[in-house]
Amino acid sequence: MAIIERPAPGIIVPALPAGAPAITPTRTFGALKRPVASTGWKSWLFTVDHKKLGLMYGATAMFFFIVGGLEAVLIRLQLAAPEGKVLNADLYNQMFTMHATTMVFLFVMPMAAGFANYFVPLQIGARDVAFPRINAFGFWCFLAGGIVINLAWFLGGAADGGWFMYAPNSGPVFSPSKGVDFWTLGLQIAGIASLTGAINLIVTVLNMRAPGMSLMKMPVFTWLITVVQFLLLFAIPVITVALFLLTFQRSFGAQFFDVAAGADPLLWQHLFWIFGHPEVYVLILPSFGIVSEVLPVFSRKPLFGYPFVVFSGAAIGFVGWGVWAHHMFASGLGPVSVAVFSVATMAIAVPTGVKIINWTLTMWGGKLVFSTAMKFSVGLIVLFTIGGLSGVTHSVAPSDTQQTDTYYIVAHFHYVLFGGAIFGLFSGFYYWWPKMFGKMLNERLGSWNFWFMVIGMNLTFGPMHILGLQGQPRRMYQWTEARAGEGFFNIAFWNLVASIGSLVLTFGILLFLINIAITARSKVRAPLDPWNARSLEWMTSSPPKEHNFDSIPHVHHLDEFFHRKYEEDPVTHTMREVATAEQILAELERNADAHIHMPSPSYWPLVLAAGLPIVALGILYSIPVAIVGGLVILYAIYGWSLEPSVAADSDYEGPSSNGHEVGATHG
Amino acid sequence: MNHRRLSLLRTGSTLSVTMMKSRRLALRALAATGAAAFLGSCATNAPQDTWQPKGPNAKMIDDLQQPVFAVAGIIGVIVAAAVGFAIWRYKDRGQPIPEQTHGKPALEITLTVIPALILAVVGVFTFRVIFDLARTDDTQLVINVTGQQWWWEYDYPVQNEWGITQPIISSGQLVMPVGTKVLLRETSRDVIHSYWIPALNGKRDAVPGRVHTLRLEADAPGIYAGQCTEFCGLSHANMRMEAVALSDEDFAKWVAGQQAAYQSPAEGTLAKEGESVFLNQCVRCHQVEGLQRADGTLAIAAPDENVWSGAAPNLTKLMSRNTFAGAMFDLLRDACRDDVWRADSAEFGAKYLAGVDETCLNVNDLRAWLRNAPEVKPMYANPALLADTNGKYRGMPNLGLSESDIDKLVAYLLTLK
Amino acid sequence: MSTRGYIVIALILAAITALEVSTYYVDFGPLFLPSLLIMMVIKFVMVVSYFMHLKFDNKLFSWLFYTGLFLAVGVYITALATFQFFLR
Amino acid sequence: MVETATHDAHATSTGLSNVKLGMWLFLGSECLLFGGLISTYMLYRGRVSDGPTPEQIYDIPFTSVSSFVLLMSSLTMVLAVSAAHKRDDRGTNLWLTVTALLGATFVGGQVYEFTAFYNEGLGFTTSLFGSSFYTLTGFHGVHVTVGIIMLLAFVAINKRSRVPGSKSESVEMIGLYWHFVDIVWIIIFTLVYLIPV
Ligand code: HEA
Ligand code: HEA
Ligand code: HEC
Ligand code: CUA
Ligand SMILES: [Cu+2]
Repeated sequence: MAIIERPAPGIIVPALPAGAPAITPTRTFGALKRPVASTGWKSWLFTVDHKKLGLMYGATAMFFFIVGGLEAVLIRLQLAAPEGKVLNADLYNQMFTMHATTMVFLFVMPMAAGFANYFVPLQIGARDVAFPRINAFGFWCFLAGGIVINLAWFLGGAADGGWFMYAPNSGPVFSPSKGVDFWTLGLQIAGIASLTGAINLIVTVLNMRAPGMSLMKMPVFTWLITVVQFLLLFAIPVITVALFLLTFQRSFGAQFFDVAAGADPLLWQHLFWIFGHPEVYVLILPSFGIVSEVLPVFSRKPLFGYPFVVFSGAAIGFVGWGVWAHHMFASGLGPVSVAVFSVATMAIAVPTGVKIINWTLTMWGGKLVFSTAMKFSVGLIVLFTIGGLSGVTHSVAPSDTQQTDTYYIVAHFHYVLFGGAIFGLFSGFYYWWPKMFGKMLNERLGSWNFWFMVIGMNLTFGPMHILGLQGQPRRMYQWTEARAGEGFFNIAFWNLVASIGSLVLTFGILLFLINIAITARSKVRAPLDPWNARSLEWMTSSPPKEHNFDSIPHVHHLDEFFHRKYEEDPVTHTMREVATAEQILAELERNADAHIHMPSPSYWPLVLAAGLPIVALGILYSIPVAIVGGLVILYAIYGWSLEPSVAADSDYEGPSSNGHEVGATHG
Repeated sequence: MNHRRLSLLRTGSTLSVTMMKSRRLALRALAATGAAAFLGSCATNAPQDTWQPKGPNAKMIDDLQQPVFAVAGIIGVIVAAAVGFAIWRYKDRGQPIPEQTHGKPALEITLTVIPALILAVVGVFTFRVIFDLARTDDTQLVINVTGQQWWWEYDYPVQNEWGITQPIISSGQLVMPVGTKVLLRETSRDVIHSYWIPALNGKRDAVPGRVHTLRLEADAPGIYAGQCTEFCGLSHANMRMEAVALSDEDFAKWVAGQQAAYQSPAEGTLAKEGESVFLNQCVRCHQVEGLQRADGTLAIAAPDENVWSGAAPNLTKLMSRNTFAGAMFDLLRDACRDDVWRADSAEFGAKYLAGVDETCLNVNDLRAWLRNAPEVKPMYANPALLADTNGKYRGMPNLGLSESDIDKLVAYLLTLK
Repeated sequence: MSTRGYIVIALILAAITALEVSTYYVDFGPLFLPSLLIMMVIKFVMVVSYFMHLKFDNKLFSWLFYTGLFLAVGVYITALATFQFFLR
Repeated sequence: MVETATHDAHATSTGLSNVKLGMWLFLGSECLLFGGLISTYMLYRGRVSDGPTPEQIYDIPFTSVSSFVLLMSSLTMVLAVSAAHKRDDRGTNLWLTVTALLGATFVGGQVYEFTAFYNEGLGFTTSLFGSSFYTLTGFHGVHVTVGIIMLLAFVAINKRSRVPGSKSESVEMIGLYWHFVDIVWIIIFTLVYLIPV
């Protein structure tokens, strides 16, 4: 895969010798010697470097994006015409379940985790995350989870209960294939990645900021990622409980959702949505963060109302906990609960609105440069707003009872997810690509990429508003001419438009893949500061060296990098360039730290994570296998806990001697 | 339950209602112009259009949602316009890097408070409608509705004021009197389903182990289409339903017809042979009230022993309905069907009550159903899967009937009226 | 905190536990439920504050932990309330 | 041992140790895990099908004793932490071992209790009450067991002087985890055992 190719160091070669830092193994517990390679496949397999892991998250997520997208295209092909014959009912049900699962859990979440991994340490001026090995473990859990979930395709059929997997339809009788079992166990494993990642990143942000970087000087991306990690920290255990209950019912005969025994199916709905609603903010806030980085850079202005954006982010995170039952307005909660949740849901539009308003005002009075990254960000403002506003129409509970489970909902969440989350991520790709790979994505192709995606996305999901308000329900493997209506609102016409739109969209995304391929082959190096950026991650070489910064910068401003480059003219109040990026970097190099201890690679995270799918498969097929998996896990934990995080003589000797350490801890 | 009780409770809050109305009118006008400009003219919309209420409950929702859509539309336009303007006005034309202003708190707070106020207003009206729609104290007719994979059963409990002196059990089409406050009491026999007739009200889930209520009331006679909207497994897409509103007199006729005694086909007819095939094959699952075995005992179906959900449609008056198998198939040929659906209010009742006769019967679909039901409607009725369900079917199995048996059965089913 | 301090706390905890168990044998009437819940909370807070040092540690730890705790309490009580759990 | 690797607390932005922050975050997260399990139990505790009811099988005196044992293990744990801070290795190991033994007594009690309940007709699949009771208390039991393993493993490693990083911090972390498991039981004991359906 092109994007995990590690490119050579950037043109601005820092004064430090380019050779790999000398890391020698220590004898540790275990059968294998401690891995040391810093190039080659082993350096990826055993790495604990947050940047490598970020790229691994990204590449894997990109793969799953294509998988989930192809599933979506199959859905659209099936629905292009009445009585579609592309998929049968059973396959169709698996298709939309896996489409959503893949997109949500295996694309947007890990892609955001990838960006967070790569850029949070850089943005706060750290050399790595707080627990590098746990970081690696998280990645392998995500991969293992994704594999387990998808394994079901080859072992008797994938999960078929819809992504929210309502009980009792997900029970052993109503969903007899093993698909749901793979789904629950796979998500459980992937959940470990999110939980450990959350703890890791929160500690990193709290504890490993460069000197002077107070919380209110942190870049907004880092802030919103932190909010997301808190959401994950508290939401993952809820889905964990739900998944355990379902596994216990399906595999061990527990009765949690067995109505005959007196169970209440609404229990699952509550548990799922207590997780599920915070989850949708987990999906969107990273993109909000990216946009909040990109807009100021390309408006040449600081983010308008920085504290408002930060606090509204926290407010969204908080209020997001009190609205879950808006997914259950038709479930029969009773009027009091419905009324309370309805109004609470409306409240969440306020902090979200604050963001939209501040972004628009950031552009206001700026000097707008329309790079591809900027285009995607501006696209997000408009498209997300459309989705958010349809969300507000759902929050009016009585009208939601007309809308719920129709394509109008499908329109809502694709606008916020595709027009929001995905556009934000694409903005991030174009913005940070030169940082990650030292090469620029092609801007011309990027423009085509953007326009095809905008048009394709509106063609695909715009008509779904009409389809839904005309009463077409979700999750129907076929629709019938008999209920299509005539004239402008004809369902047949708009279904066809949506399907064609999805092909346009596919082409748009294909352009992105082509762009990656072209860029990977190109030999042109990116300039050091291609966008005239503002934050710390740009204050190092592209791609950054293993230890990120030669010397840890001292921070005095929000937008530190920008303020090192520019000063305000006291008379005209315009900004005057006082230093180039090259000069600033050279300065940092001159003061390079000595004795940088980077955490050493380790194979225990991989071994530990490998034990989990063995246990999962064991639960489904044979308990002895599960026990073997358990032993692997125990062995790995034992080895891990005896292994120091930094191998004994891994000291990296820099040219000067004012010591600074990574600050990474055991873990 | 009072027949035709006038609801006086509503007049209590005339004042606020008028206030609400005038505001609503203004907003509606806005919405209407917006919609008209954007959407063009109105042709026959899909039968499940959610913006065409045909009864007071749906109307209440619509009155609430139209202004909300209008407000949302306006905000959307404002945001798009502001962004558009900024793009056009502040594009990089070589201007100097602007002053690094960090925001204007007063502006921020204003722009935060305005949306909050708008939503507070929306919230108040929402509250009212939620509680109005939850009322059950003005009910005039109760119908029990049970969802199962993948059809709906209607059970009219005894209500003498409506002439219902013995329970009526039916499926597929919900028959109800016009202008009457009907209360559905919903539940399910297996997984969660959702009952939804968009022209009459929003959805309410039918959850196993729970009973939920849903108000329905239709303004005019006619057929109102609906669809199960909670994902309920393989044939969720094929779980439809229709609500049929009849005038009071026609409803009384329907009730009488449903309670009419069973009439065995005359000896020697094909239908009579069909009756015995039915007794052999179908009575395992399907009840026909009054049907007797050869030995004179009443035939009692035992669907709970054969079907996982524990029920199969009651076929006593099969031919009084227009559809079958979860309203997936029409019992009427297209021409006859259109005749009923398109009939005007005055004629509709008579046409509907005529039911299905030989000339109008959609033989092809019915025969296909009897020949091999799981082939035309996806169901887990494959004997290979019975291990998971203690030998019970989910849906109707393929019974391997011969063509001549099917002839006989069709003839017999035609008599069930 | 001194060893003796810890032992005192443990003794108080033991005493409360004894009191809790006594509700099983002695009829507390309408006070039964509230008193049990209050005793539970006291024990909880004591272990957290003294044994887990939260009272003496940096406030950040308290913030992190109590956020989770109160979120859990709030969310799950609301969820149970929608089942009419507290009306039964 | 490379003490430099594990960062000294003063070098972090907040001045607090990474591991300790991480541990508290984890415990905050665990609140939602146990909250979910407890809520499930509360919702289902009265739904017994044909199986025994809680009142019929709970043995309050017995459970009171084992709850007491667990409570006291928190005392011994805190003494271990105290000893570790004083760099008193022997004391640390001793109190940790005692804690582990008390914990094991508790788990043993639970195993006994489960067997007794099972014999009285309450299996995992008997009723909703059964399923949710065993799931909740089982999850707690697993947590205690993990704690015991951590305690004993630490003692073993400590005796061979192979503890990576700061000893007193490691003991403190095990302590936090252990006390948390104890406070969860404080809640379970009241809500599950003492408050009747
Ligand atoms: C990225 C993910 C994301 C985001 C950010 C949102 C944001 C919102 N969502 Fe959405 N939602 C989903 C993803 C998301 N949603 C998904 C996946 C589902 C379906 C799940 C399933 O069933 O499979 C769903 C379903 C869903 C439902 C349930 C529908 C149903 O099934 O019946 C509801 C109901 O209230 C809802 C509401 C909202 C609201 C009010 C917001 C708000 O946060 C939006 C706020 C934003 C704005 C309002 C726009 C900007 C604001 C201004 C310009 C200020 C001025 C505005 C006003 C005064 C109105 N969403
Ligand atoms: C982040 C989340 C996300 C994303 C990005 C998408 C993206 C898309 N979704 Fe998805 N969708 C959901 C989340 C998402 N969806 C969820 C949560 C549901 C609810 C499921 C449920 O009900 O349980 C859903 C349901 C859903 C439905 C409703 C199904 C139903 O109810 O029956 C439909 C139907 O049209 C649909 C369509 C699409 C389409 C066309 C895209 C497109 O945007 C996809 C575009 C992407 C690609 C096309 C990939 C690009 C691929 C290539 C470039 C391949 C070319 C390469 C080679 C050939 C090598 N989605
Ligand atoms: C094992 C049980 C079983 C047997 C035997 C069975 N059916 Fe069915 N039948 C069902 C079920 C279940 C349905 C509902 C299927 C659906 O719509 O999803 C059904 C539906 C029908 C319907 C549609 C009814 C309606 O109102 O929607 C007809 C007609 C029908 N069956 C006729 C027959 C005839 C005739 C026979 C005998 C030859 C027969 N069935 C035998 C289970 C059975
Ligand atoms: Cu029944 Cu969907
Ligand atoms: Cu939501």
